[in-house]
Amino acid sequence: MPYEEPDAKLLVDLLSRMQLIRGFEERAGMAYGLRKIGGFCHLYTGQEAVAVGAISVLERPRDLVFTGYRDHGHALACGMDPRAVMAELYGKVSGSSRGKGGSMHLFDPGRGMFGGNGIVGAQIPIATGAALAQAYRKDGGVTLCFFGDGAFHQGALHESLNLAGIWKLPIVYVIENNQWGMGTNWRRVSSEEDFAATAAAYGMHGEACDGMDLLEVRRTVSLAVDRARTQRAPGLVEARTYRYKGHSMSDPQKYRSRDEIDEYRKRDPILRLKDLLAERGELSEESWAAIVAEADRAVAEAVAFAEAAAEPSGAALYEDVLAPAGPGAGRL
Amino acid sequence: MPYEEPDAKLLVDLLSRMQLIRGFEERAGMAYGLRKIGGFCHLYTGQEAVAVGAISVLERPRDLVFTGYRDHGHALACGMDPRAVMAELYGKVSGSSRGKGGSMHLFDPGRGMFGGNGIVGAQIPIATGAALAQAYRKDGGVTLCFFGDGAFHQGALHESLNLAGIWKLPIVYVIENNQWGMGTNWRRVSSEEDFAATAAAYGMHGEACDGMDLLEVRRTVSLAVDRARTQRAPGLVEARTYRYKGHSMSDPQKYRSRDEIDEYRKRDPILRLKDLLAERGELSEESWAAIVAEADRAVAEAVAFAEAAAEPSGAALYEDVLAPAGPGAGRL
Amino acid sequence: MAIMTIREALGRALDEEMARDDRVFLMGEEVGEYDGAYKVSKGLLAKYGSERVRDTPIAELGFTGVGVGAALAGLRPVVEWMTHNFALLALDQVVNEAAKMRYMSGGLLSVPIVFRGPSGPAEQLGAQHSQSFASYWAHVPGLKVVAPGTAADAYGLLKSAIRDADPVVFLESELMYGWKGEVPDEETLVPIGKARLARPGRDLTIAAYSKALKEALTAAETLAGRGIEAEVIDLRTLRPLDEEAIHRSVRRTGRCVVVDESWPVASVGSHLAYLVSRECFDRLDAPVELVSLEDVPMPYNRSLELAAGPGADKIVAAALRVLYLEPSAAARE
Amino acid sequence: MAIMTIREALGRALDEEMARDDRVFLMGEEVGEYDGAYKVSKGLLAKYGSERVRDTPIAELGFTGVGVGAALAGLRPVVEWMTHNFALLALDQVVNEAAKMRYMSGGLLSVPIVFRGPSGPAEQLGAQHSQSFASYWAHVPGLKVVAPGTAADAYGLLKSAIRDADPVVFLESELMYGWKGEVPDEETLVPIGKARLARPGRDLTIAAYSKALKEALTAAETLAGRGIEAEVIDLRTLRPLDEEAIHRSVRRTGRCVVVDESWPVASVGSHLAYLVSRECFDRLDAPVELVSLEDVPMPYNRSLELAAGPGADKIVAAALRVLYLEPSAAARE
Ligand SMILES: Cc1ncc(C[n+]2csc(CCOP(=O)(O)OP(=O)(O)O)c2C)c(N)n1
Ligand SMILES: Cc1ncc(C[n+]2csc(CCOP(=O)(O)OP(=O)(O)O)c2C)c(N)n1
Ligand SMILES: [Mg+2]
Ligand SMILES: [Mg+2]
Repeated sequence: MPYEEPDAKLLVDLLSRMQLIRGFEERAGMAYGLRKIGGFCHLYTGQEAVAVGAISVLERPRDLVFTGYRDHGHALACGMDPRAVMAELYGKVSGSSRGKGGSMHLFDPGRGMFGGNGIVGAQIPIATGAALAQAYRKDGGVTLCFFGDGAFHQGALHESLNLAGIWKLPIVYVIENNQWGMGTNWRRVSSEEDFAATAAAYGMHGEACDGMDLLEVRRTVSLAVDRARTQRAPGLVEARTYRYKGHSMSDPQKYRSRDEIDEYRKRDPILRLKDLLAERGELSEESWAAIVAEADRAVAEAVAFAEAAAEPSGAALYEDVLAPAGPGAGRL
Repeated sequence: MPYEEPDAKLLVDLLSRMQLIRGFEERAGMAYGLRKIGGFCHLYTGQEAVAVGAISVLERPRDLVFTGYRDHGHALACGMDPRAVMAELYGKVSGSSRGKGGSMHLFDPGRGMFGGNGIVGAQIPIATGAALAQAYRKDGGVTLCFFGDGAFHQGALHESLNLAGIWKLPIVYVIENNQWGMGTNWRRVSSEEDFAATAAAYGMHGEACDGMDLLEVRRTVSLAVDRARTQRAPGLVEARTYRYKGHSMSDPQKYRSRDEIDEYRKRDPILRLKDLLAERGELSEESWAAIVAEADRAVAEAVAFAEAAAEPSGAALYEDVLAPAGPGAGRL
Repeated sequence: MAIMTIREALGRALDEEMARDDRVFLMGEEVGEYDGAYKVSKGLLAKYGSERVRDTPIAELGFTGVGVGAALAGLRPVVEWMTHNFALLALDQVVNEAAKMRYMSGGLLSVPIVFRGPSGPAEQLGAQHSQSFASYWAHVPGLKVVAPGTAADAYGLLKSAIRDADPVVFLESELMYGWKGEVPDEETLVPIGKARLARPGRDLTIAAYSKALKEALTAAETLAGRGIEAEVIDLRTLRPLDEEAIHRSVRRTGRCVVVDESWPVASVGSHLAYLVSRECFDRLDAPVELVSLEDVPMPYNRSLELAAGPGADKIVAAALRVLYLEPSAAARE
Repeated sequence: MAIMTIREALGRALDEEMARDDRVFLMGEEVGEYDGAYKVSKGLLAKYGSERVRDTPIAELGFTGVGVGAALAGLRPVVEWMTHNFALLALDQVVNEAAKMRYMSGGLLSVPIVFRGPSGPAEQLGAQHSQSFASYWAHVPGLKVVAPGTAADAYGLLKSAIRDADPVVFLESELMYGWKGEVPDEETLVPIGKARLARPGRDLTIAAYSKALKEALTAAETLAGRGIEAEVIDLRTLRPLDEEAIHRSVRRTGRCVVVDESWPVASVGSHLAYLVSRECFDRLDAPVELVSLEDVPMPYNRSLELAAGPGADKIVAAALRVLYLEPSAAARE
């Protein structure tokens, strides 16, 4: 199928979704500062175009999404309820994982969102397995597997890409190259900067795109998903992007300069799409203000919901270790 | 340094060494049949040109050798005493590992031979670490790391090649592609058949050579070792070879045909070098007969030695777990 | 009742479950064209094809993770590790992924998968190929751990494991594959989590599992020759442990020997020995004895290897100690 | 005596050892330019340069194996795991390689290496980042396993570990890095394998290690308020365990509580509880109690997380049980 550029309505939708993520992360950061959220909290700010652009080409829930611990963006891009996500960050019982998973473990299988993983790179073989299930069932589904430039060097990548190659699995690996793995610049730990050369080592199609440009992400991922779906040809996409915030909330970011961050902020994916739509006359100032207001409202509602939600009961500690016992118990 | 082809004397030496390995493996196989040797026993027959050719370019013990469980050939190519090796296979106290390691765990650090490893691919990061030590000490040493076509798909490879690349380690990875990993043909599990494409994914020089041709192995590895030594540029060499015997002594080899084996036997690395030397007038029939006789004698001596050697004492069970206790104890 | 080897019993279980449920598939090194490194999957490729009997490259972390993902996405994978020794490379996918998914998702996700293969010391395979990680698996909440000691249990427990909604680690043994036993002709499920009385007795309790069960039974036979009636309990499941079955027996006999092919420290064996020490505190006439693998890497040499294992002779000696017919551990002080 | 944090004590040990022996180098994720994920290596890159303070990619199996190889080839690597949770990916290199090389080579090879990093539950990091694998390490012959509970021990034990001829796994804790304690001004080595009397007492013995030591001491304080004098023993080394030190204490007190931040099954804690049960059989007035992490993956929610841990309140309750001031485990039957 030749790729069709999205129409204005869809683009406005995607813009709204990016703005929702932006607003969500801002409030999550604030709540973290107030110690309402604990543990690790990895914000997605700056990378919105990657999750939103890529996930927008999927047909969920038959298509599936896997990612790492920086997963709020993917969760919201999959349409997870911001209230359930925020409540999860708060550790409340109304959270998407009943408060037991936290920020790094967001799931919504009904929406094709399979997490959320705290072990760098662990989602790569798992996503490959989901693609195996799709191929096994011949259900026409495709899996998107997101991971970072840091995760790229895990052995799991090599093993998985080879498996996807020999078994012709319907999967697209999306490297979110935000150029830093914690305090490590990607070039410093990459013996070869062209990630497409890696794809070639598995006889796989590999392509880079500008991760700050939703349209380009969408186009590149769409073509790769299409190849995966129709030809069962796995693919690799590198989305060159940037995270505006520290690695997690506790990172003082001494390893990079204000200037570097500002440079990327000039190419902000939200402003870029907004300006494009405005230029094309497809977005008025009022519509943009309404998008911002709606995102603010949804996020405020999520926070209010999370604040008001109950703590899990003490008994929850021992639940969900195994499927409930008894005849016919469990989900399967 | 431009590569210098070896002189006749050296070639005769290397031919003798290949023949020693051939003879050794034959007797090891027999002893296994007689239950003198237990456990796994992976014969190197057919691949002699790889270990002998590659190791012949090293300057040991400053250069180091690591390999997997199919390690008799490398041990003998490093000049390990066939008696100590055979005694190890017999599990005797005079074995190179005092009978506690067995066939898969042959070591002789004084000769630069660091084993010998039963976990497929585990030697790849370890050898990379030895190369790190060489670079750290700036001792001019180079490490050769041998592994199979099956080991190639382990994640350890990806992690190690990248580390060698970013740290510019003096190491040459030698894939002994004998085309089978147990009963699995390498093509069936390789998404890309050109292993040099993998080298490219790490910005590394990669080259294939005919593993049945000692001269070609030697030339290719020598150039790679030279690059590693003088430019600290890690390299990858694929030696296309063949194992004549089953994966281990218990393998009925239903997965391949007699014809396939015979095809490769026609290209036998020992006969090939012998014929070349004979053609050049550098090896008489008598000299060849003497080489064969000497190999037979050395192997017979090794077997006699192993037969006569003592069992380890019961106390040995608890020795070598940790360095001996006491002040100043241990080797360091 | 048919007499069959444990290898055949496992193969039959796989075959029946694959026939019953087309979500069940087998994956691992050499499971297909080679018919299994130890021939457990013999004939299955021919019967079910290469999608359902899937050969993998040597990439334990990768294909184990693929199994986890396939289970998450609705299939019922059986992952074969050529041996459990190599599963160390895949441990993260079992311990951090399979075992925790249900919990971390607050119950949204399930990982119905079986990880199986030979475990424990074999014969002269050396330190890297001859060890038991039963204790590693048993340590982890979110897993079930099964270790049959007979053909009937190998059959019935593997079937239960495949049908279980949670990840099950299944321990077999190279040396046991050829052992024979009776297996019911009709389809039978053996429940996970229930120990089995392998031999009744009143003088002491011996708890064992997997390959060591045979040593325990041999020891009981020897003891019987001396007029001592040992009760032998086959644990069958290591997680959840059927604690009550063992305590019940020890409360009756007042003496206990635990046998484990693992290293002693932080092992299934020492754990059970502690549970018995605690729960039967007032009934124990002697300290619980643990007969484990010696606390050393496995040597290659055959006589050293035999000396390292928890052989019947050591079990007999431990039994005599708990009966105060030889100096006991406490008396050794 | 200077007062310093455990973080500083570890940094000082690294600094001194690197200054003393130029074969010693540090390697791991973020150890250099970032000054360590938890700042243990702060300032070392500036002082020793990037060859000796080496940042790695995220490739735990790879760089752990590189450490093993460098040690084999004569260096003295200190490998930092950002946390022990990620070491599961590298387990094969520790268990099958580092721990066995000396044995498999009949004593020809040595692997003098330290693997270190934070281990055990931290704060709200969720199931994959909050767990203790102390029992995994303790299980394996060929390793030494060290787990300091104070700044002085962090300093003195890390120095001993770096000088050891064998592979040492060194357990720290995110939450302990900021804890302060006295550390001798002069260079001091604390020997591996010796427990420490952390608080003398005569009524019962509490054995603990690492972060849980603090809970044990808090519990002892509470008990003292009720007139109960608990003796607290800091294990310091998990392999080899200083069994005699604990048995000696229990033979005096007749009662014992073991505290462990690991899951209970097949753990260091249950192992020690077994050893005490066996070796002090005739002296025990009550069954040994184990206070461990609850047998569940760690939940993210803070109150559930606190409920999961072996807190001082649970230790007090266990102490009262072994004193029969509350129903004991045996009486619960
Ligand atoms: C196996 C493992 N190693 C290390 C870590 C600690 N860690 C968490 S995130 C991270 C950096 C990952 O960088 P990258 O893959 O680029 O993703 P990004 O954070 O940029 O999204 C590290 C080292 C971990 N969680 N898991
Ligand atoms: C990690 C691991 N997985 C599996 C095995 C079992 N095994 C031993 S050798 C082998 C095949 C290896 O093939 P290759 O790397 O091509 O080496 P070759 O035997 O041909 O020399 C397998 C699967 C092992 N020893 N270690
Ligand atoms: Mg990144
Ligand atoms: Mg091969």
